[in-house]
Amino acid sequence: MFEAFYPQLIGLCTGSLLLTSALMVWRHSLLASIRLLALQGMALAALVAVIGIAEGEPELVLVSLLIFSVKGVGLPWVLAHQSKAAVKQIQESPRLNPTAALLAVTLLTILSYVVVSRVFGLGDSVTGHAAPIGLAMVLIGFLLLISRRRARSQLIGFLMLDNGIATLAFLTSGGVPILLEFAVSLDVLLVVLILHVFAGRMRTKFGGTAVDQLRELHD
Amino acid sequence: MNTALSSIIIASVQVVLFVFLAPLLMGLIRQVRATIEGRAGAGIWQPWRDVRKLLAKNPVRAEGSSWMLRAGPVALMVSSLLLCVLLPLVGTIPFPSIPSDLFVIVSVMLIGVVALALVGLDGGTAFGGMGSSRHMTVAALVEPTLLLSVYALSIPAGTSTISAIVETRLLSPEVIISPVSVLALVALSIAIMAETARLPIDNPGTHLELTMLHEAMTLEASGRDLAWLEVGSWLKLAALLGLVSNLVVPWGIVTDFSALGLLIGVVTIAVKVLVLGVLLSVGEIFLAKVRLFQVPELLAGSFALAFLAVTASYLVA
Amino acid sequence: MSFILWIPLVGPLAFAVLGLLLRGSALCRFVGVAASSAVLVSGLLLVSAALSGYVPDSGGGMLRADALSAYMLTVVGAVGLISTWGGLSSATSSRTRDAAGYEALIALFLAAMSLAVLADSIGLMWAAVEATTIATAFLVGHHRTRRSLEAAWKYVILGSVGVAIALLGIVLIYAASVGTDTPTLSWLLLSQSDLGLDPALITAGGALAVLGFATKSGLAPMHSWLPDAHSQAPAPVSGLMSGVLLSVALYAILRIQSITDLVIGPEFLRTMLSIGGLLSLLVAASLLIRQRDYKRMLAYSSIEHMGLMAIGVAIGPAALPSVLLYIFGHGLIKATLFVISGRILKIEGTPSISDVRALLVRRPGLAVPWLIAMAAIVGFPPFSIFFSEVGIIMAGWSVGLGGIVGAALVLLLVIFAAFTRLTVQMTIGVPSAGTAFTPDYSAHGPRLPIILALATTATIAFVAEPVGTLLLQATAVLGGTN
Amino acid sequence: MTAIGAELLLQTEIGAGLLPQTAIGAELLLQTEIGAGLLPQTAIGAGLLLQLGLGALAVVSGLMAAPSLRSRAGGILCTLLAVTGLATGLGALLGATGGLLIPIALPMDPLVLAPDRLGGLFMLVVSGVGILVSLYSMSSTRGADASRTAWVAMPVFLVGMQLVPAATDSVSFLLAWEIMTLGSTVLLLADHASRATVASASIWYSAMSQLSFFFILAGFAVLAAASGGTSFTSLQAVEPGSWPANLAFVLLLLGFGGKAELVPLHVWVPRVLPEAPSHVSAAMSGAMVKIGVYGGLLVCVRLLPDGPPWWGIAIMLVGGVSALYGILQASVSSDLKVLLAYSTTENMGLVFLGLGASMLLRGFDATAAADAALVAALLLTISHAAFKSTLFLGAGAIIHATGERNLDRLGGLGARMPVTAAAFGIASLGAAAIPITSGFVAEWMLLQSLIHGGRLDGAVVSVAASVAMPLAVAVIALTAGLALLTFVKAYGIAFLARPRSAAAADAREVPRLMQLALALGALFVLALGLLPGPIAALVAHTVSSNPTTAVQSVGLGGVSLPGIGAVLDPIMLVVLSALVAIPVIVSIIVSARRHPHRTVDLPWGGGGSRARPRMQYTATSYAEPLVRVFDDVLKPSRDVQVTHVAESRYLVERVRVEQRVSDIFETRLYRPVLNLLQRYGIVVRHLANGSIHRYLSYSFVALLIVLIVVSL
Repeated sequence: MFEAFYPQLIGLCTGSLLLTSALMVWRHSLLASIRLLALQGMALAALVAVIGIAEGEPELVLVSLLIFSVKGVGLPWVLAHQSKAAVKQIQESPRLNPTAALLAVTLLTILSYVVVSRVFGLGDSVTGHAAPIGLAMVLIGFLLLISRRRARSQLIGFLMLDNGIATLAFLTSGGVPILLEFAVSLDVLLVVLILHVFAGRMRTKFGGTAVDQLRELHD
Repeated sequence: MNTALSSIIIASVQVVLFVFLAPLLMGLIRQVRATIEGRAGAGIWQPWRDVRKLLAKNPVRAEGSSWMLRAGPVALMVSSLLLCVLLPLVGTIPFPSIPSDLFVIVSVMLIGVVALALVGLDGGTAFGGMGSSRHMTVAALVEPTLLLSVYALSIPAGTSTISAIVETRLLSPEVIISPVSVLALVALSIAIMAETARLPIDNPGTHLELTMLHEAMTLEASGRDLAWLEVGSWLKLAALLGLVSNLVVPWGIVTDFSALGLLIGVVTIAVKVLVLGVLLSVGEIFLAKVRLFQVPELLAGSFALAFLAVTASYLVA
Repeated sequence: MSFILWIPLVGPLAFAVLGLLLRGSALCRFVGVAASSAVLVSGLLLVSAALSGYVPDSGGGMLRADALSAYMLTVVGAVGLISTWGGLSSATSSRTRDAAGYEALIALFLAAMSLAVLADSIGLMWAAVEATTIATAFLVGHHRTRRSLEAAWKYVILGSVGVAIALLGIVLIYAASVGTDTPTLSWLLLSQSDLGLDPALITAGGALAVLGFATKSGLAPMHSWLPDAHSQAPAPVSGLMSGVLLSVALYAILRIQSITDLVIGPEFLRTMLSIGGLLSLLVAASLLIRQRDYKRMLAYSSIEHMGLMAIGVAIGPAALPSVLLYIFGHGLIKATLFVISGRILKIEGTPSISDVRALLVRRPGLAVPWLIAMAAIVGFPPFSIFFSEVGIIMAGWSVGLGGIVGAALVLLLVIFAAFTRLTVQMTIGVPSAGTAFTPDYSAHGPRLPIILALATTATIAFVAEPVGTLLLQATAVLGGTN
Repeated sequence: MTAIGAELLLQTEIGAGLLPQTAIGAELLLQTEIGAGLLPQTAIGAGLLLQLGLGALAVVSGLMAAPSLRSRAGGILCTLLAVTGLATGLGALLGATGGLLIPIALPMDPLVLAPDRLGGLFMLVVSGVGILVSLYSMSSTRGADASRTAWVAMPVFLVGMQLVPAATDSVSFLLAWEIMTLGSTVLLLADHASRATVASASIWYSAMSQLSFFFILAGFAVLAAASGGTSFTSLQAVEPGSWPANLAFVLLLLGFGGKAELVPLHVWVPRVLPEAPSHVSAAMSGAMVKIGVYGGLLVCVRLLPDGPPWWGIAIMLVGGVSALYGILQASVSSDLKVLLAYSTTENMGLVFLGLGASMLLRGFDATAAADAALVAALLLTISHAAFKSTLFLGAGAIIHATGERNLDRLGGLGARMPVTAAAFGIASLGAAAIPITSGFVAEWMLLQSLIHGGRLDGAVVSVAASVAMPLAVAVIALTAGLALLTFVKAYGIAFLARPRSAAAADAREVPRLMQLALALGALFVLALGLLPGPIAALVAHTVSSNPTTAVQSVGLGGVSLPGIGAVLDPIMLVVLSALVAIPVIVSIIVSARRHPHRTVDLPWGGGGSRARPRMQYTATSYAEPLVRVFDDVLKPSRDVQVTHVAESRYLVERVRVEQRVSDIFETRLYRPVLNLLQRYGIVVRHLANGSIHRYLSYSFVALLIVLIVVSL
């Protein structure tokens, strides 16, 4: 019963991961991006849960819960912690226009398909086929980092990148050892917190969170 | 007879002969020139009289001049005397431990050049320095020609010992008129003209300070200082003319020691030097002094000849 | 014996806690010194263990100290000691609220680096490296100025992204090991030759992991955070980052290399590291020519040295002893230089090279050690960097990387000339006319650590026993039989 | 720093295994001469160790001694250090063996210091200069020159120089080499607070030294890669003419040529030697430069003998161009120390010319001429060490006495500083290769070997040789001629005539110790010139496989070249000159008694009664004809400013003429490159423009490239 749905479930989860990623590139509103990030975190958690059930590993279900709480709820909440109204108004004016960005997204996705197919040989497994999505997310996250001007938007890019790695890890090898998974989550959480603090300081020092302003240190 | 002893005798004879001959040669050169130019001239013994006069005067030395003014003329004199000792003029029997190596001879001559230049500087006047500077410039530029012509001459003999070179020429006279030898001799002659401050490089008779080379350096010298400078320069000229004449016409030179041979040697070299002196004097009539800054061209030309001589001797012979 | 493994981890943390408890006391400024001493002592103990052939492990195999780890731990401790001791602030300024936090973070930083070199799991090591970023983020931003904030932001973003790439690589390596019977992330297991890892995965994983760790070790083109962070961090932190953090990342690269070499041979990483090394040298050379800031100058010098070390790593076992000695020499000297630069900055109030002039006449107490350390960093003997550079260049030709090494020499020459020019500008000459001055012979801080660092680097290369043996053993750990 | 844990190399210790890889170490060591020696001769080893110890002691004394005692203590210790080096070098030169092992933490061939005969010779030369310099500096240094730093650097410099020739493997060679460079760089900086030019000189020096070092390092690395070891014994295994050998040859030639001040790597010379304190210039030019020559010999004689003909031609070319260019620049220079500096380039050019000729001739089996050329090059090296250090010390004495090194402001020092004048004069004769000085013998031998090198038993050796030899003779001749002018100018303008400035008029003779050093130097110059035979015979042992056929000693101290049939006996020349001089001197004495000289203010003075010292010829005007003749090479820049009298344009109040001769290699070769680099340095700043997006892009692109590459 579950085996029949398994490929579809995997497809659904990875599909939504990719979709949220692309949407995040498209949408410029910070609030929308945060919501999409939360959605992505939940999709990731679902993916892990599905794999865990399929492989019959209760450990993975636990991990799925962890991911849900950190990536699906915790981190978005931290990002949106500032008053909703303020966040709502923040509009990205990206350095890359949306058309070019979306074009880049497709190119990066194709690239990750090529790379993963060469590296993994794709194989027959369902997860193997979905693996390129993880890499694509990494690359799209990177694209966001490069093209977004606001501190928080960059953070979102970073988180997406991280989600991508996690996706890839779960799709290719059923996740890394649990201890490492904890460590990674903790690290990510701390990084986000630190960046969040810095973003706060930035606002007080620079009067805004546009990363563009950080041009004082140069040669 | 013992080689060492015969070489000492020959050397002594050469020195005495040339000390006697050099002023005479100068007198002859000046007299010939005067005669051709239609002047009466001072007679061929005038240089002798000049020297005697200078030696009997109180030298006047400038305030602040150093010992160089005294030592320099002596050094020049000694270097010229050494030339007379070392060059095969009367005979080709060299000292055993100092063969008449041309490189050594050139260096000995350079001692005189340096001494003269320092004397010129020591006077502390503009003209002395000017003469010294020009003299050294010419000497520096002549050096390659000199050494390369030595090189060219040394090739047929396989050694740079001038006695051996002259003996080779005596044994096989065809060497003398080979193109290599002719080129080398022409180059050497130009070099010697420059070294001895003759026309067309320097005008020995000039009294216009701005064009002087040799004379400008001796302006501050007087009395016996001047005498040594003058005699030293004459000796150098005489000895070098003797060298050239022995290279062109080696016959008469003593190769095996004997009293008669020595006499013949003395007479032939005296004749050769004096004849060459007359030729020089006549030649100089037709020459004008070139501008100082055209001297390098002349010297470059002579250098080219010498260089051709050397390479030709490798590639032709 | 294996409890020693825990000292460098627990010790600093304990001192950090202690420091936080003693907040406001004059004692808390010694937390960093105490923490690094703990690391150094345990490092030396582990070295002696390694020399006697004993490889302690602990925590169910998570921690392990072979010769290489012990060596690196010693370097961490030594450089930490020089940086913290040399950077000891005066007792009055340490009573501020920040001070305790600062010292605690330094201790945390040291613990993280110790964990990175002691971990027997790539994953744990990765986490430790990432932890260094977290620990140093606030240290870089310690001054709370706009500039330090900017530097910290760049550092965290670029560093985390880089390390994330490394994680991607590690995931792939793990995926490769999942393909075999024993899914593992242990160095010890992965660097066994009969594992049958998938070459394609190892290639990709190794490449990504190296690329990621290259960010932390300051190799171009991932180096961009380095000049900013190094120039804005407090001097001891810069010294620590430049002296050991970069090397710890390089250590990670070395470990990764020992895995990939077994599976796919050395060529792939050799090419990659050579390119990275040369690019680093190029970047350092280019930006040193007209450098204006002496702390940035030191930062670019670190990029240069990491570049040369990367070339050494690319060369492989023949150059590894030199690289390891290099790590030590560079660490100590660069820490010294940063410590002195901190004092110059404090006393002169400007980081600009053109504003600091005639230092040798005005402040011989700072200029003389500065010049000696400069001579050491550009590779003059008897300092050990000389031997490392000679060793790397010689080895480079012998493995057929003559072209790379030759190009490196050209760039090194440019770097040397630029470096000399900048140093001369700062130190040599007389102050402009009219400025009265009296020569200042004060060192403006503890002299002993500087003397110790210089003396150690000057003599270590001549200590054939036991340093030579240790270097050989450490190389052997990496699969080199040289 | 010199207190490295060095240990005497005893046979037993090799066996006991001081090295990490005992077997390899011992094996390699056994192949070397030291190991093969039946009995461990440790005298040399003890000498080397003593040098290190004394060096360390001198460093400590430099650090600790009270300022008033520092120069004395440092000088004495440095003298002792140099004397030890002299003794060690002499021992090695006479064939003693033994050595010292430097322990090293890296797995390399063992670092062994064990001078062979050639190394011993150079250690001797370098330490000889070291003695002069140390004695001199004991009383010459004052102020910044006697600072703690300077007295720490001095022994370091000396030890470095003295140990380079002892190295038997490339790493210890490079080690000593760099110690030497470090010491000299620090010494150069001594006067940095008084002259702004010192800073730029030190930059040039460091950069050019590093360039040399890298060339040498690369050269050794190439050889080591080809042979599989870093010791000289294993480097010898490389086949000359193979491509690694060719590459290494070019690299090493450039590296050693740079240290030996050869064109075009000489640009540091005219900046550094004048700016360094004079005793340091003397040590650099007299001794350090010889290390460059030693390197050249090491490559051409020991490591890669029997190279292809083009090696010899390349060396000759570099040497010839250096000789000509160096002396040309020297002859037109008015700064005494710049003049001496460029003259060093000239002399080293001649040395390399000889070395190249010897390589070329050996390639054509003209062994006798080849040996003679090599011995001539060595003699020139030795004599250059003697006369050039004396000249630099003399220049230092002039600066000490007048504070001037511009010849145009000197004059009349001969009467005021007689000892300096005599020493400088003798050394100048040496530099101008006038008999009976050392320089003359060397040049004579070089010329002899060249003119006999074109033919072998009457047959032409080769077209290359028959073109190269005459050209070489011409180059030597022109060089000698210009050297003559240069040193007549240097000596004549500085010491003769009347002082051209108040400083020169007030000059006083320098202290005794400095006089002693100068006199010793002059004595060396004369001794080498008078006794070339024994010296040449000794020198021939270091480079020739069959020394007795190459050079023999005849008579009292004469030298003969049996292979090419040339003899020179300077003592006989002296005797002869004395004999011919006797009548002249007798007549002077007689004449002087009857006609004593009068001293007047101005006897003639060019016809003017108001001739002032300013109207004398200066060094600049002395060289003016030469500047004109070589206009195309020197490219002088002239600036004439005429100030007219206010009332009339036809009357001139003053004319100011400025003529500057710059180094064309610097202006045409180095400057453009440096300017380009500077411009690049500004443009390239955009790489780090502070934008985090740009920085992220670098990483992103790198990531994409890596992904693409791994999936290819």
